Amino acid sequence: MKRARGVVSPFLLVLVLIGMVMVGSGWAQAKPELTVALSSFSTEVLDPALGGHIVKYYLSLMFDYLVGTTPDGQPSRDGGLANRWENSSDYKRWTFHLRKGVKFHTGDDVTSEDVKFSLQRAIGKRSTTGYAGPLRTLIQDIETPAPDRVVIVTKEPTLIIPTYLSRSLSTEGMVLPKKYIEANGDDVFARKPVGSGPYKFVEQVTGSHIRLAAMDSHWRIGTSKHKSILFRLVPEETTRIALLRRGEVDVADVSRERVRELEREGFPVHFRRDEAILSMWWVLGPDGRTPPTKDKRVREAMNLALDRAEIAAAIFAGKADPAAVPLGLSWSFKDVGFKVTPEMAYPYDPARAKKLLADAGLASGFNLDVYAYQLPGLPEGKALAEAVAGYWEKIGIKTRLIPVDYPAFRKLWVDRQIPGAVGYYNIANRDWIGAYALLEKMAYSPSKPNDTANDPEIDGMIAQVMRQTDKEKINALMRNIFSRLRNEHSGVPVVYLHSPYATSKTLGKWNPGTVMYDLFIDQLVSGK
Amino acid sequence: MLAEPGALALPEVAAAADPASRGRRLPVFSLGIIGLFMLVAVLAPILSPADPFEQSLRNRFKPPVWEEGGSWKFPLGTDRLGRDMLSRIIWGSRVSLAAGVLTVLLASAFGAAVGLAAGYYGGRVDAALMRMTDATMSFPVILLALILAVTVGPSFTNVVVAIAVILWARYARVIRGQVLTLMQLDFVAQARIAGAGAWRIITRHLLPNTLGTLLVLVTLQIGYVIIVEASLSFLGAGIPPPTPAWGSMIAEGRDVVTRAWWVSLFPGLAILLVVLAFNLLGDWLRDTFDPKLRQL
Amino acid sequence: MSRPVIDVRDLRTHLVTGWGTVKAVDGVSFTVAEGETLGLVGESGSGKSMTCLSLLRLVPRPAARILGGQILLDGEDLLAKSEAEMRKIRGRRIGMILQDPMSSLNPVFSIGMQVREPVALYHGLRGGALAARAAELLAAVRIPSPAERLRAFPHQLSGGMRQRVVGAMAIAAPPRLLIADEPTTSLDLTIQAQYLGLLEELQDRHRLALVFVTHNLGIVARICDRVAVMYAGRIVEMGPVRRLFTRPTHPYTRALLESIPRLGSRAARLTAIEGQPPDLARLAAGCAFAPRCPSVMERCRVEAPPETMVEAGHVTRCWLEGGPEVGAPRGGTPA
Amino acid sequence: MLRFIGARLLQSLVALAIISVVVFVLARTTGDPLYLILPMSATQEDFANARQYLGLDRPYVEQYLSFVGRAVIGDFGTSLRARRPVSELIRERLPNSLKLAAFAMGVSLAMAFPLGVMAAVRKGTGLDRAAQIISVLGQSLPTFWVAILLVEFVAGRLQWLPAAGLEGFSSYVLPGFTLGWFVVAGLMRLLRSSMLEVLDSEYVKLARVKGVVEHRVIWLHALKNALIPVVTFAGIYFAILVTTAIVVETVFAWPGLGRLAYEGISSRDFPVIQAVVLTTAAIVAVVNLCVDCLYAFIDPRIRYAR
Repeated sequence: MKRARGVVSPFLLVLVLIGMVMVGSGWAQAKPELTVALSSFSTEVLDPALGGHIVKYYLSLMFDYLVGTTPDGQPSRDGGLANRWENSSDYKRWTFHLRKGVKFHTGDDVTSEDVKFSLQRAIGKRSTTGYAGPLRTLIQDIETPAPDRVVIVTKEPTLIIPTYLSRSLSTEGMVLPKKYIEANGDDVFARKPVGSGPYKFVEQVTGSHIRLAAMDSHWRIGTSKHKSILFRLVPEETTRIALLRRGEVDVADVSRERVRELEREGFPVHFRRDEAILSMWWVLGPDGRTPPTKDKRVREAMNLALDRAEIAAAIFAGKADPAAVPLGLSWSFKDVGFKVTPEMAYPYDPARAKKLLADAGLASGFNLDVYAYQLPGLPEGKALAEAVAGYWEKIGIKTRLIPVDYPAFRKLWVDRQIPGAVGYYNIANRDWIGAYALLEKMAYSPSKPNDTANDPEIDGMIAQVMRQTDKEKINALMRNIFSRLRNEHSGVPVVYLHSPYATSKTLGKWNPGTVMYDLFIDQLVSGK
Repeated sequence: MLAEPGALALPEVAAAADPASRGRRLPVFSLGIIGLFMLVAVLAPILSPADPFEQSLRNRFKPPVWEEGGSWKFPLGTDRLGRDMLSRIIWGSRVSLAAGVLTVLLASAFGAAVGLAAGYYGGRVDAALMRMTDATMSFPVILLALILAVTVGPSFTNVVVAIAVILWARYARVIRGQVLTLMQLDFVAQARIAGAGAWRIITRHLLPNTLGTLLVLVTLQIGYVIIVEASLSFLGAGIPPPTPAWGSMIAEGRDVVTRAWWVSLFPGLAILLVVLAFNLLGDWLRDTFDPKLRQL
Repeated sequence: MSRPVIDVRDLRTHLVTGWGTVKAVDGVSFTVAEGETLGLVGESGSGKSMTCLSLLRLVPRPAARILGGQILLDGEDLLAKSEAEMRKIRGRRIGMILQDPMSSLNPVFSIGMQVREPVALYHGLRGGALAARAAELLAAVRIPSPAERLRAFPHQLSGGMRQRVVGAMAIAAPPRLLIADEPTTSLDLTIQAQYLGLLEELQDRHRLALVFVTHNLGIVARICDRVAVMYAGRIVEMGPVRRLFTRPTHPYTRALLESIPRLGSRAARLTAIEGQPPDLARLAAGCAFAPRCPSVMERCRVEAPPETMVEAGHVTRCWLEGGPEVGAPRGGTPA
Repeated sequence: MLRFIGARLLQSLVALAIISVVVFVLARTTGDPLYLILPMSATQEDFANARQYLGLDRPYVEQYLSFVGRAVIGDFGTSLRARRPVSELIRERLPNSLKLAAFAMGVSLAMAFPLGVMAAVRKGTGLDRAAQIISVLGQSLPTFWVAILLVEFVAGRLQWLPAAGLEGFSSYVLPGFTLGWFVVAGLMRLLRSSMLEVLDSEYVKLARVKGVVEHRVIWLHALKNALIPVVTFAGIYFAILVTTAIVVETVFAWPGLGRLAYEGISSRDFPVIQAVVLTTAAIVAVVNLCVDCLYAFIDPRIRYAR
């Protein structure tokens, strides 16, 4: 006489319900919206003046620049508001002729007053953009002789004004609506931005997504192929790839690790080749280099100890090429006519490295702190630090791996509290003016906190470039700076990184370009 | 991931012993596994076939020996930097067990002290200590570990401190509950009459009676600590590289879960076995020691 | 006498435990007529409670199983019934009162809910009628202001009051047979006496057959008509109360009677029964009482005594036949 | 009963006060937020301007008082990173966390209850063995591992369910299940043991003696008693769900409070860190209070004992 048969409880029904849902729902992704999944939104701000340079990839869709740029970084007359610009003979007055009939999303016309207002705001106290500093020192006055003409007067002759106000660098060149901002104030603008770009702002949920809607037509791209664009924050790579497979996402940044796997499945993968140089450096002490890396031979030995080809293949899945010149931003090499000769490339020669250390009196090696951290666009950060430390261990250097996160390292580096320790960064590649600006920060003693070279000779050359207006002389100076950096082994260049972006199989052609922090999504959606 | 928090003082439900689980035989399975891992941790230098830190990028992501392309040199395959998985798991047992045991001892010592004091003195002392306990219990452990990792940099001690700082609250509440019930019993009054001071009463009378509960809680929590460490490593705040610790090894292997499944599978199995063993041991201890503790 | 309400024949219920199979009920037979009260007496572990549970087929799953025999309720054999049919009998035709009033009532439900439940189940009443009937039941067990008590919770009532509520539920149908498993053990004496009086009143009003399980011979003497003495899962002696109290034939019965203190006779020390209650898992052959029996014989250890008729209605299970020659027991009613 | 709630509210406020001090200090130890906000080229003067603009140059005590003063009325100041009122960020993110936690709790209750009860009712059978295995597995697998395996296989390969995002009901399933998984383990084990005890009790025996049908005996008479310890733990588990969803939010790109806290910490955004920790602490306090009330509701002995 068995007990009462199984007892069916109400809760089991819920389980069945969940099961059913598991089967349903892989609905096709409507195409009018282009979805871009990224691993990090970084500052996630909407106001270009507040550290906007890192999020140019969506700001460039909402705002127009004074000077346009082609995807491979060259200035272009039909990419910016200024369709013509010329400079005075003494290189101190730069005149920009504005395009006619361009309107803000609010319907107001874009005039020279807006350009003046935007530039003054970009170099104002509240601004935290990339190059506000140099512009603040350079610009004397901004004149608006006509609604479609702006003249920028500089204290000293310079060539850099058009590039600094172009899309290739930071956001100082973005033109903002004077009337709208003065009427509503900065805070409202920071939450509901208005620009004159091809897409207008719809909504932002921090930590989740930013949605932009296409204007009917725009001088840059005509009528857009997609009614709206959605930038989604998806921190975990496995999830981004799953979204790509399910067709819920059209573009996703993926790690170099999984490119082969995705290509095998037929997903087109676009590369931003040499997007950044992974360069390591020794942190300077309060008054310059400290032993033992003060000795040039030790610096050379540490460079020779690394097998860059193996690192590129193992850590970066072959999606990287060995680098030779510390801080060597390769996109600027063409402009300045700098050629990387085969001898410059560091061979993998641990034997010679050990000999050099012995010559420097350090046969038994020395203690070295290597800081390990992840960075946006460099998920392999910690693995790289471990690998490099491993190579240095092999030539007798006793390395200590110190994991931190980047802000903590940067504070120690800038406050010079950890002399001799090693850090690294994937420095975004850029054109010669951008390269110059970067060198002016990381290889120029007077710019104190961020210097990594502390080399008087380089300081002299950089100072000259600032005041030079003869392009040929500038090129020669730049070439000498790079050669000097290489010969003095003033850093440890590791590799140039190629960043892969996987797209859905149905997506059209797209060149993510080689401009810092910008993905040229407008190319992808352009109706022209 | 966050498993069994301690019980509060609950009204007594008649504790009819559950004969099946009171079985006399020792939990051979769990004691065996724990013993095995203790042995492996102690004999790591001898057992480990290779140096867990030695890298060779050429041998990265080698599959286990039974897969094609695998070799006996790396029985369980290699990780992203070409380090031998088997050696790292063997050395990892030392780190993970140490983290688990240390954290739990630290937490139970501090928690028991607070619990005993709160239970014994009662009144304002009890209220103050309990408010502190409530505050700690509602402070998210993950955030605390992240903050510690960011301020002082992730390290073994940080992980132990961060988890212990949150865990002690659970011990405090359980021990306090026990002490409250013990206080009603006559033998505490007896001790007071005999002129024993607070310290003697607490250490000689109250503490021994709570040791049973402490032991149960400790075994149940060791597994839980190892799991939390794994989650912290996932967020970058766990035990830092290159130290081999199971949690961080799983976290490292997470991106290549299809291509190099063994990188996170084997440490995961190790964690599963150890946590399983400690949980089963904890259950058995609880059933033999104090069935009323069933609520744990 | 008309057909007995309950007629148990050779009932066997065994228990499978970690320490071997326990013959908790090893061939028990008895009958209880309408209005009659049978006392079930014996030390704990003698199988008294298991016998009662077997009657309701509520032996603890999965350890215990009823192996054989018959349980005839008004002629119908309960062992042949399906679980669904058995459920219709529990409470309606056989009522039961458990021992510990403190835990017999569900602490998280009101008294009202717990009393209304059986009434609704048996009589299909709803709403007002149901509430009224429940109140009547409480009144029947002489609980003051029943309507208000219905809203109370168990922990707000005294032990005695709670046992009355359990009693009320037990007679909700009213049943043919009422089993009272040591209902007064945990009550203090004054309440105990009232409760026994109440039981007798209910029995008379509803012509109940009553099985009263107890180890208190005083109670047996007071309210039982017949008594069955159980030892190690068997009835070792059964007969009219008066006869057993004056001329007990089985040594165990006599030992039980002698272990009751008598008023007025300070002479003899109380004779306790030596030895331990038998381990039901490892019963030796022969009579289970043999190891502790003062007049044990060789045969007792070898062969289990059959049930023999001492006199009409008085049976025993002992090789001494007509009772030992040792000095007759001292009569007199216990305190 | 009201006096009891009043006392509990007071206790929670004291606990929140303690937490506010702790988190204020802890947040500031994370370092200097300006290093993240100001670009590489910022000079000392830029740092001074920014510090003054953001009010970070005021003495700590003054900063704390203004923080707590405004926190009481729900204003947590402006996020240093997003330059938006923190309360707005919380209003955006908190509902997502609560919805996920509620769903996860629902899933775990829906699974833990039947399994837990049946494991007790059918003790020692296959079902009981299976329930125990699920329970221990639940507590032995790191959440992020379960999450990643689910995303990779269920969402990525099998494509049954969305991998991330917040659209319809189906996007709750995977994150909810991952988050709730360990709660199922805990609750089931607890429910099984408390059911085992209740099934041995006299009042369950009496119910059966009364002829009450079996499933009513189990799901009404027995279960309501077995709920008492479970309710207490459900409160604790819910609090854990809300406060430690970071891992699940990271993998499933779920814009919840945990993610906000993580972003806050990595960008040294003091107001956000303070706000998130206080909010989660407040949620935990409220949940515990509800649990105690529910507790009293279920067990009348408590209701009248106070």
